[in-house]
Amino acid sequence: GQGVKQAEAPAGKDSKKPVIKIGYLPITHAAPLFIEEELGKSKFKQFELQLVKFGSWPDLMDALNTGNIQGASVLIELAMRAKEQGIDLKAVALGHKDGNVVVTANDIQQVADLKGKSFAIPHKFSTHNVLLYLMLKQSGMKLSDLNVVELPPAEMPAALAEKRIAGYVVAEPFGARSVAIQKGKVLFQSEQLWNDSVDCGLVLRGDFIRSNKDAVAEFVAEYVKAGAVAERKDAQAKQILSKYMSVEDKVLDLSLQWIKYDELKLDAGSYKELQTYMKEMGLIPNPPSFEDFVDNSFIDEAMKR
Amino acid sequence: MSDSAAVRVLDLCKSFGSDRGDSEPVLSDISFSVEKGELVSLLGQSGCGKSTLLNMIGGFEKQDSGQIVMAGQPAARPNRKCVMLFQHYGLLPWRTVLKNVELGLEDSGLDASRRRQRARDYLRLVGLDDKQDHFPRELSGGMQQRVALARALALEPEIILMDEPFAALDTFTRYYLQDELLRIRKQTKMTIILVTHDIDEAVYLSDRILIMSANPGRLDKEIRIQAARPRDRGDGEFQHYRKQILEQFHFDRPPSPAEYSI
Amino acid sequence: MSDSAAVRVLDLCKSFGSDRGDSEPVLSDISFSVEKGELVSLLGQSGCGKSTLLNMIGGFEKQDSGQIVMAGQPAARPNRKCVMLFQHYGLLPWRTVLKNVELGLEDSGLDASRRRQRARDYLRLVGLDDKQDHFPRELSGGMQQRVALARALALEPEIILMDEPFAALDTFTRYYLQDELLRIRKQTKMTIILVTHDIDEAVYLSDRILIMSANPGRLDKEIRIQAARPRDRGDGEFQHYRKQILEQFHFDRPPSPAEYSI
Amino acid sequence: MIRQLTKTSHVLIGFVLLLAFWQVTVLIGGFEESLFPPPLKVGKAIVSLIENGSLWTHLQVSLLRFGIGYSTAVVSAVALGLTFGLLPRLWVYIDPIVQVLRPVSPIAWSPFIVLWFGIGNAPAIVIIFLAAFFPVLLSTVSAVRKVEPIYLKVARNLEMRRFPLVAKIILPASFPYIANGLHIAIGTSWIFLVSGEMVGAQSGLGFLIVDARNYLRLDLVFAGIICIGLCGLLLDKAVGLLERWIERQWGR
Amino acid sequence: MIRQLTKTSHVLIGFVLLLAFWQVTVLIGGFEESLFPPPLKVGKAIVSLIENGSLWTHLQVSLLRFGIGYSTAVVSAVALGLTFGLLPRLWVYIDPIVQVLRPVSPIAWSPFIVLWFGIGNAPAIVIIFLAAFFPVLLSTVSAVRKVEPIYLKVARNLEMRRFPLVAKIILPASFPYIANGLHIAIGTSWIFLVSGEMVGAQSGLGFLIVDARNYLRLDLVFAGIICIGLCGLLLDKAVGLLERWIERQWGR
Ligand SMILES: Nc1ncnc2c1ncn2[C@@H]1O[C@H](COP(=O)(O)OP(=O)(O)OP(=O)(O)O)[C@@H](O)[C@H]1O
Ligand SMILES: Nc1ncnc2c1ncn2[C@@H]1O[C@H](COP(=O)(O)OP(=O)(O)OP(=O)(O)O)[C@@H](O)[C@H]1O
Ligand SMILES: [Mg+2]
Ligand SMILES: [Mg+2]
Repeated sequence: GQGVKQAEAPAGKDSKKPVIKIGYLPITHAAPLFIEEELGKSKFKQFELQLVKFGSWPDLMDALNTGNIQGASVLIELAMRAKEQGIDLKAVALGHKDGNVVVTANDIQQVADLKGKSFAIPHKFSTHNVLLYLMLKQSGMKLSDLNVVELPPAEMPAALAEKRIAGYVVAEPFGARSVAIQKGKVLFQSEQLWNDSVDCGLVLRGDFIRSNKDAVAEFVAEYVKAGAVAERKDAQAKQILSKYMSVEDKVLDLSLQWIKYDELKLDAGSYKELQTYMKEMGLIPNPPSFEDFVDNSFIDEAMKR
Repeated sequence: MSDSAAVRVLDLCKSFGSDRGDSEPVLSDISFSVEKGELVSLLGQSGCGKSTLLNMIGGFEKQDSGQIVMAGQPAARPNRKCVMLFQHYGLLPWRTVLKNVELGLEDSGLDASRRRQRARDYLRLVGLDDKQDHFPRELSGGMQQRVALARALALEPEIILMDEPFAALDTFTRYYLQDELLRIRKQTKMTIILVTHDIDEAVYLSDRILIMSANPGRLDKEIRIQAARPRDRGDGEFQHYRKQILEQFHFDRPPSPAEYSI
Repeated sequence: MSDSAAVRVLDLCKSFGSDRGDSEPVLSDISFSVEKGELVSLLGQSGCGKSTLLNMIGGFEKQDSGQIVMAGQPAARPNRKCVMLFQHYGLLPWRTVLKNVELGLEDSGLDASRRRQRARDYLRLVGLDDKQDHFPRELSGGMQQRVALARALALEPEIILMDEPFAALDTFTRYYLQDELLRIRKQTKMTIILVTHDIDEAVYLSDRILIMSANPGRLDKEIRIQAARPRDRGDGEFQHYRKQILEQFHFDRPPSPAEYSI
Repeated sequence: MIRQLTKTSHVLIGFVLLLAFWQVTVLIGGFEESLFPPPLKVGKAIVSLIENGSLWTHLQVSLLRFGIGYSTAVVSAVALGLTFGLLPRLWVYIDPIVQVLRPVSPIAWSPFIVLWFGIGNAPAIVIIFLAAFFPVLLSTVSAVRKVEPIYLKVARNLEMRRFPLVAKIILPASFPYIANGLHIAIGTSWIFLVSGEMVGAQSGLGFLIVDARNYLRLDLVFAGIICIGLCGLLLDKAVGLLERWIERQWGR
Repeated sequence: MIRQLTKTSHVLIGFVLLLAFWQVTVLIGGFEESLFPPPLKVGKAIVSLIENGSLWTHLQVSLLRFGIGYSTAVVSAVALGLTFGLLPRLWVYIDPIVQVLRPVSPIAWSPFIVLWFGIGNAPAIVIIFLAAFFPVLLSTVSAVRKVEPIYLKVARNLEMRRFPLVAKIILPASFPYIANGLHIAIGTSWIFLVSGEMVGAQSGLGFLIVDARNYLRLDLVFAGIICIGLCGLLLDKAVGLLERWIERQWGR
């Protein structure tokens, strides 16, 4: 460790490489970030990467909105909301595809069984909320038919095990956790409810993008490469992931089964679909337009290489 | 050894452990007895063990050796027959005067109205029936001491123990309360043991004065005051007793200031 | 109207606002003067305004009307020429005895070693040079009062005001300290104004006694004590003054207990 | 009357100063409005909260939760405190446990609180309970030990039995210290309202703040802060009044 | 010596009781091990934290942050408290502001704390500062007012000037109450360590707990709770010792 740092310091001084601070939560959905840092550390030419771990989405958003970090792997809906509130953010890539599961207590057989029960989501502005909405809609129910509570993801498995809630939908590995200890089961995979669903995205601050185009280009390129590594889900990927997340192997394996890391580009179609849902649910009356919010130039460039 | 003794103290010894772990004798071989209806003063300098002795008689403190016999029975723990009056009165500040006097009667099987009546009677005896709904802090020191006295009297005890009852009062109030005490005593025929460091007070009030000296505390001398009552602090007989006691104290110790142990 | 007066008090009035908003007169039309080197006692019952009067002389309280003149100049605020000794001594518990005595000398331009020397000298005067490194709480009440006296004396003031300086001490200590006060006064030729409610103390110590009565506080009578020193509390002349003062108090008020305002 | 008026004017001037300081900070700092809303915007947010009635709802819920958590904490802590204060032999074993549990933030407990008490009202109440319980317990135990020995002597002299001793002597004699503990506890437990209402609650002032933060409506966060501050102040004053009322009953 | 031994034995017995209670709860409640870890598992977690050295690192970081936040809070709050205590005319305007700010949880402030102080060490220090500042300020102000008038009279009699008055009379005379405030503050601010280290910190005991919670490693959460509890206890004792040391210097 130390030798590397010493070798790195003078180089950093000479070229004044910009530091990209990226906020994340320790969830399986941020795997490309972990791999990018782990494999690329000290090899990046245009920038230095610094990952900053947060304990909850609101804490992460505070840091992102105030410019204390340059970007984050964050719920895309939350970033849209910030954008709508006037924070200059751009989504440059996705974190993953699929891999959100609706977990319920073992005695829940169908969606109708949830009626009148408590159901947990991590955040109002989340794909999970949308997934819940879609699930209910498909079964002809409304959000008001059950008691939706926002709960820190870490609290969900315990709440389910003690039957305080009938189910939850949340990022991984929290869903896999309940399944692994047999306190819950998968009622739906996200793709059953919403094909090509959009969830966590890699978001950067607009001012940073504008003044550090080269750095961002390299960063996104490396990110896409890292996604490919993650998608292999081999021993190396798992070893890196467990270093950043330290969960039991069983849980990690299970959650990796459900996730895809290949196509990390946020395409206009999916985004439009998301916009529609957000409007339907009344979460964001005027979602930012695709052009305003999504900057696919870097990822397009990276995929060309 | 007559049965008329209200309190008999026999070879009492007491020491307190000091900070350094060794124990210092505070009282050594104290013996005396008090007849029924007698008013006896314990007179001595600060720190000679007067309060300790009185606390032991009251049962608040255990002796190391020796015996205390009350009305023929060995005394062990505080009881209602022998009531202590404290220097700072020990009134409960959260109760009115009347409620303070009633305190001792509340678990005695008396019904509420008779209890109240009895408390009022004793308040009248000490001349405070018009203050029954005041709280202690609204009264002067002298009045508070009278309430404490009424509370003790309401228990109709056989013996009252008083620890420097008038020391915190000004001279004029003190004189008045001393007369009050004598008047009430005449009515109730109580046995009283009184601790004081005031020679005048001891001579004015007592049937008998027990003079204590310190390190360790012991009884030095007993003086029976035979002056007729009411006594006059200015007359020759009074001054004679006064002088006798003062000499007793000077007799014990050289006049060097360092030895005054103040 | 001679210039030899250390303190001259002229038509002093003072009232305190009560809880109900109206103001009650506490002192009315007090006039007297104290000569240089004289020891004057203010004698009166509790609540007659003795402390208030002393506080006004010391400059701690403002008068409503009237004048206080000290050494020819109107007095306004507390100053080092006129030092107050408080009943509870006012020693700083976080300083040693020596440091307490030094307190008044610290900003007076004296260097550290001379300051220390002077503090030690006055501690020796009160007989406490061996206790200089003790903290106040390690001393008995009598010793603490002597430290406070040493602190006051170290300022070499012209006047010392004392508010019931010996009231909290036991009789024996009180007697001893009264003698000490007279001895020190002889050495230093201080002017002393002393508040007390103890008739014996006033007669034993004073050149002159000012008797105060209450509601509102006023000066009733002035008694010059001409008995030779050292005085004997037991002798006839002493008892004569005693009686005279007692009568003064009985004269004022009927003997009914309710009127004693205790 | 006049005293009351001057006091109010002091309070008003204080707040005007605060508002001025706030506005100046916003202006000088050049902060983004959505990140650091100026007073006017917050004022509008408060008005809108009052108008749509949600402030009142949240307030009611919070006060209810707080009332339950605080009062159960007070009752149980005073009862246990009296017991432990009277049984010092037992307390020596309990004391170290309490000392170690006390400095742990209720937030740290939240996974276990969810496990044992579920979500919604219960965790909020439990967290408020925890925050109030320890200060009251500790101050009651030490209050019992500080009861003037002279009162206990009087009681022994009257041959009082255990129960009247506690009811007539120990409780009123230790009341001022206990009240002090109650006072401290109301402050600390009100502070934890926000934490308590983060665990699955869907209403309450704490939820209002958390929710507004999720919505990135920092003006509403500020509005919630102001409400919590004012309510905390009022609660504190209310406990103070209650305290003084009891003391007046007991003639102090 | 013997007293020290019996005291230690009380502490030990207390903890054994606690462990027994904990184990019994796990057994009777039939809780899933991963949701409510039994003592043995937590013990192993603590050992592993010690062995890989991370406990020590987290502890150091937390103590450093706490030290900076607490000590700056104490210094500034005592200085301001002395000032306001001596200038009651000023305090009447400040008092209402303080009273409204005090009951607000530092968590509620966190969006603004991040805005002004960024992430990492600073917000943790600021939150600890806030948690310690108000109790110390309030207790200092009231301590200055409780200084026995007799000491002030002595000072006036000696014609003492402002500065020596504060240094020689007011500070030592009000010290016992200030110390009491310091004591309360160390407890409350330590409690907020967890909240403080939630805002983007990458190390520290609070981070350890939050992080372990997100990993669903509740045995580590428990380990963190135990460390925080023990450290809080030790800090409290340390302040107590310091307090007694100062008091001994001042002969009480
Ligand atoms: N609980 C105690 N522990 C240790 N020493 C004690 C205790 N109580 C009293 N003493 C010591 O015993 C001696 C006698 O104390 P006591 O209070 O009986 O004296 P006293 O004659 O009543 O004095 P005073 O006139 O000042 O009240 C003193 O030296 C005192 O220091
Ligand atoms: N600050 C004050 N505010 C209101 N009333 C006061 C104040 N100080 C004293 N008094 C009243 O003034 C009267 C005289 O008080 P003062 O303390 O001077 O009496 P005193 O003669 O010194 O009594 P004692 O012998 O008890 O010390 C009392 O009735 C008292 O209640
Ligand atoms: Mg005594
Ligand atoms: Mg007075």
